[in-house]
Amino acid sequence: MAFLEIRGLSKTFPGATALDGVDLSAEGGEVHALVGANGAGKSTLMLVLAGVLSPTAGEIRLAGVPVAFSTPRAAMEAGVSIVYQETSALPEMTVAENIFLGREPTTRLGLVDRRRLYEETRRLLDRYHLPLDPAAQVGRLTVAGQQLVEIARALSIAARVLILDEPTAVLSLAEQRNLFDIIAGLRGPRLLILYVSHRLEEIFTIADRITVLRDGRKVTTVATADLRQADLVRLMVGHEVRERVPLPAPAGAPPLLEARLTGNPPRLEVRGGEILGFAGLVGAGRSRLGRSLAGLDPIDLRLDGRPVRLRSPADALAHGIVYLTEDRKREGLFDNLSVLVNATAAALPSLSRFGVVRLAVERRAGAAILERLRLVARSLAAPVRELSGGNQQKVIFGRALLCRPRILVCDEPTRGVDVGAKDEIYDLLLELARQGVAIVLISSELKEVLALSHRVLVMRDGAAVREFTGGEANEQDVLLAAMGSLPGAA
Amino acid sequence: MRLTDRGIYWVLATVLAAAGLIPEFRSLGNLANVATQSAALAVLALGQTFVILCGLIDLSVGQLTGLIVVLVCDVAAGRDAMTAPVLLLALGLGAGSGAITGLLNNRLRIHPLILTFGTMSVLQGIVFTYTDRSVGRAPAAIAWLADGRLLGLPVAPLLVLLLAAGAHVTLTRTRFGMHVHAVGGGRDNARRAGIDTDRVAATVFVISGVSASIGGLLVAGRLGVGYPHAGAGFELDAIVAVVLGGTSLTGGRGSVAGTVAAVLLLGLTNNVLNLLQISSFIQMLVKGLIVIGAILVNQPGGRRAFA
Amino acid sequence: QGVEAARVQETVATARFKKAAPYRVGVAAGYLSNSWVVFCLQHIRYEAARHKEISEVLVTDAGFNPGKQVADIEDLISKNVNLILYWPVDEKAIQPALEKAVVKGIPTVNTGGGFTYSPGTVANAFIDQVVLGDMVARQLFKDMRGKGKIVAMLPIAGTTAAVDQLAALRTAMKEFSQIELLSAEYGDWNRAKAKQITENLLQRHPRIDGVFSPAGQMSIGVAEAFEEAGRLKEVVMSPGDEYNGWLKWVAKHKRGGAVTFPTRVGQEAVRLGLRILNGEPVKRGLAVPSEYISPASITRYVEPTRPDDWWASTLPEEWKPK
Amino acid sequence: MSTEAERPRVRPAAIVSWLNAGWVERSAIWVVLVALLGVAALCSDAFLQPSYLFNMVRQAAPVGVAAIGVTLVMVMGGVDLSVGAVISLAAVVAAVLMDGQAGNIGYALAATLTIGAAIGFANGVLIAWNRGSPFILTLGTAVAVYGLTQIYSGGTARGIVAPGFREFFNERIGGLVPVLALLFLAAATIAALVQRTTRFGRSLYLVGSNPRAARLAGLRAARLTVTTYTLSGLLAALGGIALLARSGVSSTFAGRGFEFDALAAVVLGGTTFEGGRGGVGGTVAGLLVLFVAFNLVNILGLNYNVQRLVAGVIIIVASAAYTYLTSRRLTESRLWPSHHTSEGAP
Ligand SMILES: Nc1ncnc2c1ncn2[C@@H]1O[C@H](COP(=O)(O)OP(=O)(O)OP(=O)(O)O)[C@@H](O)[C@H]1O
Ligand SMILES: Nc1ncnc2c1ncn2[C@@H]1O[C@H](COP(=O)(O)OP(=O)(O)OP(=O)(O)O)[C@@H](O)[C@H]1O
Ligand SMILES: [Mg+2]
Ligand SMILES: [Mg+2]
Repeated sequence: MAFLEIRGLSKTFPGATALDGVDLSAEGGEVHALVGANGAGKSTLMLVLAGVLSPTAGEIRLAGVPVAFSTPRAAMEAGVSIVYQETSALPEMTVAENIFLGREPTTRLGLVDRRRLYEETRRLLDRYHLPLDPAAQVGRLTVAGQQLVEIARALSIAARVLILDEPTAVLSLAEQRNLFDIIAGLRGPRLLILYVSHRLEEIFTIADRITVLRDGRKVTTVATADLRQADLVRLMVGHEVRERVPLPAPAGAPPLLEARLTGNPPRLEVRGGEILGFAGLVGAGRSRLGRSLAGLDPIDLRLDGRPVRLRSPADALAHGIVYLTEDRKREGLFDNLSVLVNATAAALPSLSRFGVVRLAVERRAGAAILERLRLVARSLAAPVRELSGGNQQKVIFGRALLCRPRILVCDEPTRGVDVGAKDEIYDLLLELARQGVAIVLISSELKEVLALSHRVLVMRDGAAVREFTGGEANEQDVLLAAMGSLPGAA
Repeated sequence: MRLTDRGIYWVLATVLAAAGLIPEFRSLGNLANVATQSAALAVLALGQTFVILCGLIDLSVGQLTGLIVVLVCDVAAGRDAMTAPVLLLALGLGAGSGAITGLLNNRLRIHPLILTFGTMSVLQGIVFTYTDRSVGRAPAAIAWLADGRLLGLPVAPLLVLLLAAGAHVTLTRTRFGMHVHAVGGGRDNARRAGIDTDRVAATVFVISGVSASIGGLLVAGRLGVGYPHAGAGFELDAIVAVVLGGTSLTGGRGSVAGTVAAVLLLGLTNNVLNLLQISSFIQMLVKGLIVIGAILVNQPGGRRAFA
Repeated sequence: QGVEAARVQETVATARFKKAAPYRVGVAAGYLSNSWVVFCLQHIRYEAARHKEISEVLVTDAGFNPGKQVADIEDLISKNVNLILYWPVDEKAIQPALEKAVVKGIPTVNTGGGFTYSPGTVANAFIDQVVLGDMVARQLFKDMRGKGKIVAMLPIAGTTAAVDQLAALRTAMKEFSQIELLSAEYGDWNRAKAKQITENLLQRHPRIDGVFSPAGQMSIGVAEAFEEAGRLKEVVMSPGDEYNGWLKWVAKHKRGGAVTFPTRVGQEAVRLGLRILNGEPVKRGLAVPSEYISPASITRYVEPTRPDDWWASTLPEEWKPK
Repeated sequence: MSTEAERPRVRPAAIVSWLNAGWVERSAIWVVLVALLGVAALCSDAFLQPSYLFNMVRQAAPVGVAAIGVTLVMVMGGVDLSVGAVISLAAVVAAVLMDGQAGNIGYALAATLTIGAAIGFANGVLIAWNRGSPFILTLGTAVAVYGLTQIYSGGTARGIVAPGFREFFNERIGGLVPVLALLFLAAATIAALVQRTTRFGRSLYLVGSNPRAARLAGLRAARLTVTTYTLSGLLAALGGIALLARSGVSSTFAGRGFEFDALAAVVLGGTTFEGGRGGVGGTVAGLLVLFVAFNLVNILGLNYNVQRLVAGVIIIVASAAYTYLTSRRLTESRLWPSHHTSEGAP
């Protein structure tokens, strides 16, 4: 009998069937990957396992025993721990408090033993090489930092099942690698690791078996060894994904956007029609740069050769600079508002006349862009929080496009997006570039940066360290530059 | 703790320093008066601190206080022998009422503001069905609790200090306290972390109810009679004190010390304005401005309503 | 009739309060946000200004909060006032605080609409609400020719005013067996609320012959509701008080009349207090009598160019509220 | 080679949302209102008389007009507790400026509205450029405004209403609908349209839902905050004028407590403190639920004290029924109080 046995599991939401009779069996000791397009039902399945959602029908057996977790606590006590796709750490509390929330060590008097709390946290973080300060307030960490807190928390629960729902989507290379090391170290006969990701290379690196979900149904379970990536893509999205054609760089037009940088090169320049990629490790300062281009932080800036001062994102938008945030939950989504309203939020000036929103025009514009991005939603009027993570990303990407940018700054544009839709987003970026838009592409998926960019700028510790042009960039050199050990780098 | 969280202490210190210029103010008797006068509000505000930290709100405590004042005085009717029974009655009633509010909160899933707006109205109805005029008399021991002295020190402020210390330790050093913060900081996430959010909420309402009991005893002792309107408006004053003290109305952030400081600030303001013989109409204006000033200095949270 | 005469007539020994001028007078107001009280306070100030032995008048406002009134009285004591005039939010609640004042030799005078017999209250300058209620009730019954169904509109539930007025009404009804009280409502001295309640009363009772409403402010709201329902003709309005808005109504409709609730009680309270400070013997209660003003003579009292929220008073022009 | 998975699966029509995305939730408070009215009609046939019902709307008008402003503020994620004080001040100021002369009406109303708007503007400025809690800040404003009212009026509500002023507002059109009731309904309708169709309305929801995201989307939250609070002050002043029209000069505290009636109506109507949801329609229904509740217990002839008790129970039950109707949206199993999940939002 399998270690984890799921039979006929279904979950319906009002208006949507997220899971439809899923069967799955997994063994102790394996890393079992779950893949599927956005909205396929992966997260829903994981949430049911973790006791957050209760299933509409079906049965779960753990080591042969039927279980039905009515609360996350019950699941935790049965040894199921989870890293949620969307961070669920409490921003007001410290790293240590978050990690041991609900399981705080106490003294004999029944008071929380703060010293032990911080010591144990320290020990945990050291053991797994997680670069976090136990006393830091979680709300002040970057998304990546918060994700690491979640991971630490999940690891601290002596688990029989460890669920990782897109743990790497917000991590950059060093953290990703560290996580894989951790996973390798954890592998053991009594632990099942369920791993959800859209990054197929990862899956081929660490997974033993793969279960493919489509439209809430299981398509198949296969051993990784028996499969090529292309086959997997076909299984997931039903067709093959084309290879990207590298772009010709635009001829020497004057830069559309210039900004002062610290380090080398000292200036950032992007021309119309050019895609400038940014690479770096977590905290290298790429996002901060992107945010200042969006008018969130002061920066020395020239547009069309003229200096401009941006005091707010509204200013930036007025100049045609559009910023796509990496932190979609905190500063991207209007959680309770509809998909359509989310998509058109930044483009209202062009969609209204005399202060009145032209509802029909708005609906047409929104629907067009979202269809193009293959959005899966039961309706444009559904609250955006009901959407799967990847589909939410498509909505905010759509929002940026609807602004008709002259300069588009994308921070992790494909975070959590499935291969099919990624493909579409790449096409859209290339098309925009062809139309003369200047694009700044910040991404932790190195492949993505390399495949799309005319030039790649590497950052480290808040400073630019090296620029690669055209075909000269390759994975190895960029990585070395990012980590600071390539000869010739500043 | 951030710098802005300490605003209330600066405001308090400023008002204290200014007050020190008034000769009458400096008498120890006057200071003891201020502390004693503020005791009931302080206790209610302590209870409300738990509720608000947990991201909830309890508007029913004022009328609950009124009910307890009326019942304590009427049942005791001035007899000292009744002290213990009415103490039990008060605490039982407060805890019971809090438990019911908690239960309704968890079951009905109504916004706590509306829920407790409703229970406030119900409690008011009960008070006035019971009596529409002052009844009974508080026993001497309860009057002593509210107004008396112990070793030359006023009892009520001592009680407040004790309760405040208890509340502080509970909120900062116990698991329950951490869970209150966690639930207030994000209840879905707290639930995902394995916290029984319903139980935390219910407990918090019980604490609020018990604080109304103690507040009611202090009011009963001070007024000496069961005045049915005795609790009116306490709920709002308590909320104002809590938020002025730096607790965010969305929950998850705040402190007991801030609440106590804010209660003192409010009490001092009244006292000082009275001592300065400012006309009560101008007093009203000044009080409003002080509240505005204090919240601007203190800035307990984001730009939200409940922050 | 009225409050027990014996207690009112009792003589107070004032020797222990005797003091040399100048005097500081403290006024512990239970509330100030009410036009009657504002006039009463002006009377106090006016009278104080006429006595050079009074150096200062200190006023505190408890804003309807008895706890605050207790605190206010303590504050006044610590400011060494020589006399405390007060009107209570709740008379029982502030007795202990008043007793503290009396123990310290500060005489206390209850000022306004009720007689208090208690160690904390040295003397009363008061308007007898029971007498007033009785006068209003009898005038109403007379105007109704002794029979019919009435409703009562009373102030805030539980206040002395509400309790005494209702008691007086009930007592008077004993002599009028054909008067039936349909309902007693509490309009909180609030014109809009009285109107809203009356709108519902009109739905509930197809026939209402009379309205017992001693407070003119609420009487206006009541009358308006009747008028809008087209039922003003069927009803007899009781006298209200000398609230100017009500006087205007009486003058216009030539009915209702008024039983006064004299604001000059404030002046009497100051005089009473000074007698105590002089060590003169005084009676425990100094009743300021209410008077009936018939609709015919209302024109002598009504001030058509003044606001509704105003009182017919004997204050000199320059002392009227600004 | 187009397969099923490749086809985009968005259904762009809004009709779908009407069928699908919870019209029950959206209209839940109206369902509750109708149910309550049904119960009320069983208790007293007054609730079947149009003239009585319109009377009730007129009673609700002063609070209601102010509640519209409070709704807009709360959709934006703020709150305005100063409206009761502004209502009181406005009623006094309007009467004083009229001074019994019909010729003064226009100027008096304009000046009153300006003062209301100015107080709202001050609130807005303080809130937009500070991070102080609007809840407490506007409560402070309320106390200060009451103080101003008292100082200005010396404690008596001075001023004399001009002839014709009250008659106009209380005139019943067609012998049935009071002008005041009509004005309230008109104001609510306009506000509902503004909220649904204008950029301003949309911005309220966006800023209320997620201020950080709204900023990134190019919205100017500070400006919006000032505008909205100003509007709320203006509407509160209008409420004060409505109160003056309904009941004449009464006291310097005529609007005391209205802020909580307004708040209760708004929250009952599905607008939350968290912002970004709800709307004016719900507020009107919520307000009427409250007024039906209070009038019902009153018309039943219940003892005053029992009235309070029963009204409290009705509020809880109505709100629970409402939450029950809307809770189909709850997805996480048996969460917390949902704090209303209705999507009045676009
Ligand atoms: N709370 C909800 N209410 C309604 N529908 C929901 C809710 N949560 C999820 N869904 C729907 O269930 C389906 C499955 O969502 P789920 O989050 O499991 O997808 P996923 O496979 O994790 O996608 P992604 O790769 O984008 O994270 C989606 O169509 C989504 O819209
Ligand atoms: N994991 C972390 N822990 C603590 N601080 C961090 C972390 N990540 C980033 N920071 C802080 O944020 C600053 C800027 O980070 P920023 O987000 O701009 O970098 P980034 O290159 O975009 O990284 P990311 O890949 O996380 O987006 C860093 O200088 C660092 O101080
Ligand atoms: Mg997912
Ligand atoms: Mg980044």
